[in-house]
Amino acid sequence: MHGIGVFVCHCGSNIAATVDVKKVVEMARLEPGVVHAEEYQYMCSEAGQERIATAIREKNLKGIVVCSCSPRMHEATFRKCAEKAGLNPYMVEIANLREQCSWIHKDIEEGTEKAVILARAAIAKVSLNTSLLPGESRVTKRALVIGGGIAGIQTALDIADAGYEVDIVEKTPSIGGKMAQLDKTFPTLDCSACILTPKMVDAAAHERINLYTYSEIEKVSGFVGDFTVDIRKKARYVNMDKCTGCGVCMEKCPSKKALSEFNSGLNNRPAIYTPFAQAIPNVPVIDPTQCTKLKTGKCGICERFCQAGAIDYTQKDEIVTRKYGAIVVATGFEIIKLDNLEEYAYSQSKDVITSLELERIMNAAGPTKGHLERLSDGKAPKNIVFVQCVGSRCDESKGKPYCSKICCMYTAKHAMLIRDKYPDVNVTVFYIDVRTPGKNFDEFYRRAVEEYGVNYVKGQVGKVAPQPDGSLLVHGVDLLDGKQLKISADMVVLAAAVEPSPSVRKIATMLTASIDTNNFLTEAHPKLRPVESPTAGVFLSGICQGPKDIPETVSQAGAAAVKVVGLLAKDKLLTNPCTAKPDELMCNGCGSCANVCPYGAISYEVKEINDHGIRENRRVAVVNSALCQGCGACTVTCPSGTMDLQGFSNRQILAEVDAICR
Amino acid sequence: MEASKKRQSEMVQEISGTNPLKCMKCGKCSASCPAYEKMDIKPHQFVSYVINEDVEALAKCDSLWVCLSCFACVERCPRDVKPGKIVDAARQLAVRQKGGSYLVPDEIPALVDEDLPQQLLVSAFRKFRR
Amino acid sequence: MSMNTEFKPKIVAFCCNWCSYAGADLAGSSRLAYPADVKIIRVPCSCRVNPMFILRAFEKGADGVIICGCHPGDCHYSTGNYYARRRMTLLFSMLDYMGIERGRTRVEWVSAAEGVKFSNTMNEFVDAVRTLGPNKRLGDLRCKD
Amino acid sequence: MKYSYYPGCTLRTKAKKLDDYARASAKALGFELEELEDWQCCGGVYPLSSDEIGSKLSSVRALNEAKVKGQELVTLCSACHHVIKRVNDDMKNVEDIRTRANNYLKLDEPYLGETEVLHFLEVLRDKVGFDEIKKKVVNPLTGRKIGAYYGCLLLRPSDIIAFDNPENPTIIEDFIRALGAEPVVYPYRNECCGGYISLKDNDLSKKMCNTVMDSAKGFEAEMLVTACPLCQYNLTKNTAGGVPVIYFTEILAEALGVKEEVDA
Repeated sequence: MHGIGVFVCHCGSNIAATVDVKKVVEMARLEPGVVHAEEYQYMCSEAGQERIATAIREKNLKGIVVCSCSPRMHEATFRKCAEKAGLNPYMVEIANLREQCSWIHKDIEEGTEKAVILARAAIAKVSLNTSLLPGESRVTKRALVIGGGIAGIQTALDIADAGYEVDIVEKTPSIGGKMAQLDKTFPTLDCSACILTPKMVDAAAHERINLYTYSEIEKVSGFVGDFTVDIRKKARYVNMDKCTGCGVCMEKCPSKKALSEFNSGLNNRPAIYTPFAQAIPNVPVIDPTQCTKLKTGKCGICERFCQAGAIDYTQKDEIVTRKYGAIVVATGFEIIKLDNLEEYAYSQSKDVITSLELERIMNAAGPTKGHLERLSDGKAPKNIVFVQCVGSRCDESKGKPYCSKICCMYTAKHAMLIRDKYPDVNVTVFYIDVRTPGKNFDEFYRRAVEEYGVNYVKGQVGKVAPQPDGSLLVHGVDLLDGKQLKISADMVVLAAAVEPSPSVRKIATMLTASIDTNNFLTEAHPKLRPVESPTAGVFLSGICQGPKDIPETVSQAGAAAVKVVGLLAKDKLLTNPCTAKPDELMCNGCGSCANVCPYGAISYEVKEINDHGIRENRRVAVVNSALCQGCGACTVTCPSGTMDLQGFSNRQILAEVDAICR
Repeated sequence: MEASKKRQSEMVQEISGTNPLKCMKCGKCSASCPAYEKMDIKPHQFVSYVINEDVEALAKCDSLWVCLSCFACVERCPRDVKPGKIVDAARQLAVRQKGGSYLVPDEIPALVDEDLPQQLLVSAFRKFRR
Repeated sequence: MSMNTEFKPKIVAFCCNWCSYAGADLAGSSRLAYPADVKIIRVPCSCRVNPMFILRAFEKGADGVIICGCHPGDCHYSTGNYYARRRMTLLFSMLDYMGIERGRTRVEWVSAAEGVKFSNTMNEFVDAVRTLGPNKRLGDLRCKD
Repeated sequence: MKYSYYPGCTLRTKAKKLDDYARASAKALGFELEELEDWQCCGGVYPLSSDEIGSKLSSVRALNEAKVKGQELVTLCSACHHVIKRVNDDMKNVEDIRTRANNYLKLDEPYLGETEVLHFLEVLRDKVGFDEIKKKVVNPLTGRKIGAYYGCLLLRPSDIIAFDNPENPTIIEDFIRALGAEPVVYPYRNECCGGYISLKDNDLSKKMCNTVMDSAKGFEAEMLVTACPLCQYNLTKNTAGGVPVIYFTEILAEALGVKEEVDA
């Protein structure tokens, strides 16, 4: 191809400091087909783009190469710029001189040499580019939200308020999530239930929100705008239409040994249960692992007492299939297991508890009706020790490498609430650092120290030793005083690390959304696209993306909703034109390509083929470009070399290989 | 002088096989140490002494002979720094120097009784001498 | 300067757009160095890598070729990396038979979050190829364009 | 079943009973401890320094002898177990130590950490089974309240020793229960007795032993059992008015009805 333009970006000093950009321009000029080459400080700036557009127009360029940052950053920018100047946007190639050259090399000579080769490869590729036109695909105007905690509820409400249908799929019997378990919230000490329950009610009452509680995602197929999802509605053994939520069944159920999930296992619940009084929907489920009737066939008490006739022991799991244009993951978090941290005696003493358990103890609906008391003997504690960073900021052999972010603040909250309600209780907090970046956060922590007299000790706890008298001897250190401390406490509260809900791995795999080494979902760009997954049409809300508190979660939930609405508002989506394209002349209809296509985009038709003047009917592969996602599996499988991938054709890639190895 | 300080610090890191830079200064080692009271340089300080390249002070301190190698700090260190190993490496530097032994055979008879297990003497010799 | 430091191997790295290419970008933005001998070619998926590309690289004088894709189960296209793995297993054993040592070819899974792994992998791979020394050029392997 | 057996220095002399009871119990339980032919002292403490090779060689010799015989290697003393298991881990995973140790020893075939090292307690739990032991108990220790004293060496570092939770172990408690006695759980059972420090700083050891002993007594232990001769010595010598501290093999022998023949 003749008429190639090359534009080398300095990116300030990001590229220019380790790559001699003038040399790159000079060398690019020598490449076949190149008629124009220039460098500029910031190619992505308006002035930079104008230079590109002018060159395209004036020199009648047929293809351009921009040597700049990663194509994942600015490919779209330069494509748009080319299009405005009248060039097909797919006649643009990017040479990644920043992330994959200047940022990782120090030596200018070495960096420049590599940059020249990368530019050369992009020039070789662009000379074989062809103009491509994106197709269109439809958008199903319905969103799926996976997870019914505050993140999922807020996202669903915002999407529904904008006028689109939303389904929430929640694996437990009620929406509400972890926030429903909290007593008060920092830094304003609002009652958690008081601010959450209205939102739960709004979600349930919203005409465009549909709840699938006690349900899980079974299978996901399709792509942005057109996902097909199988949802498993687990058998509730209670007919949702008939149940009036009177609660008699729960009272009468004789099997009351199961640990209450809602109360963090601190007390029991019946086999037929709603997780908590304000549950939505207010329809119980029967736990098949606990129900005597389901296990042995004998009992049936709940059925006998149910005046509405809602109990149905014969219910089976049901799979419903729904179509969605967008999917939001809001799967939330769990508290880590403390088996590797037994020095804190969590499993050895009932009075060593996690902070989430303390929330339940402090809550009026909790196992102690909101009275601060020891779970071992019901006595009021006089000395409470809080331990921060339990399993956070650890080497991987001991816990999680990240900061759980919320612990400093909720510990200050707990300490303050206890000192407020029980002024004679001594509260000591062992901390490594107190991290309070957030509006009114440090002020909140300071109040705990200055107004409420919470004793903050800089240092960590090495061991908690339960004593014969039921007290707990806490072995700690005060690093500022240089003293080892032994504090006799009657309750120890551990700020255990948070981790993404274990269910997220399976869901991420189904969505082909990527996940990091800590099982947090990866965002499309850590700064600029924080609520989008790299997989188009999949969005992130809440802790599944990284530790965050309620205000942050709610903001992110709203942001994810806007992204979803922006997508659903479109009637058609432009599809990626880099799709597979068969050469009918060479195809013998063997069927190999359809076998490997993950999208069912390839079918076979009998067509009349004109093979050098001989007309005959042949069975040949046909690609549905609306379905094809452009992975290229078929191109390699094809035994006759019929199938090629537009934008990444065999000849283009071979040209790159040649240019690199030259 | 500076170079030799750096070299000593590197030697401690090599002998101990630990990376003191991983330390987040939480103090869990010092909270766990059963010999803390008797130590002039505390377990968590060993880590920063190595970072600050002051191994000379470590090689002279009393803590070397008080550390029990009970591995409480090693087991509980959340950052895999394992201060006990650093103490041991500093001790090695001390006993490998001439006259660096903390125990001489001549003092043994006065210290033993008839029940004393061989294991004690063997261990003490290994820990307190080259 | 010894022969070993003078030898600058030519390494072609095929990286899938979704995981490994992003991993390479992360290595870059985290300033995690690896040798400049590595030149990356972006492909949509590891399953786009045609054995012919690799043969061509060796024919044209590459000293090593590495294919990077998403971790098993994490492929953006669900199954592409499995195809790549199977194809490359066959191809590499054939290449070995033809005299292109195993150390010159490699498949590695690098996620978008694994900048460190990307950099480590490239450092190790280049070291391994350097130890093997320059590759003997293959003659015409009938993959002209 | 036959195991290679490494008794260690103290079990030959001051802690002969720990060894005798173990052998008699093993016989009663149907397995045999075949003592290695020429074992040497393990050194008592594991050389932590990565550049110490010589002091690891005696362990390697023992490990290799078991490998040649194709047997698992059983140890009894906590210190020996700690040292040999850690050296074995080095031979398996640390290339530098492996190469240098093999260069010294010039064995017929290099030793690469093939031998499996088992503590006698592990044999009881994982090979014989506590349920099986329960069946073979002839004198159940009913009503006796016994505390386990693990000390520091038996469980740490847990990533290498790896047979129980280092902060909340249960193996000796389960063992005590199998013999019909009641295990007493107390928090300092995994804290150090002072070890070799009692030679030069007896006060420190006294303080530590008393912490352990007071805790055990507070939880109403009538007796402590241990696997380590040094722990037994320190806890007995350095506490006043404490409960008796004996070897765990002694109560095993007693429960299995073989104690008298050993004592005789």
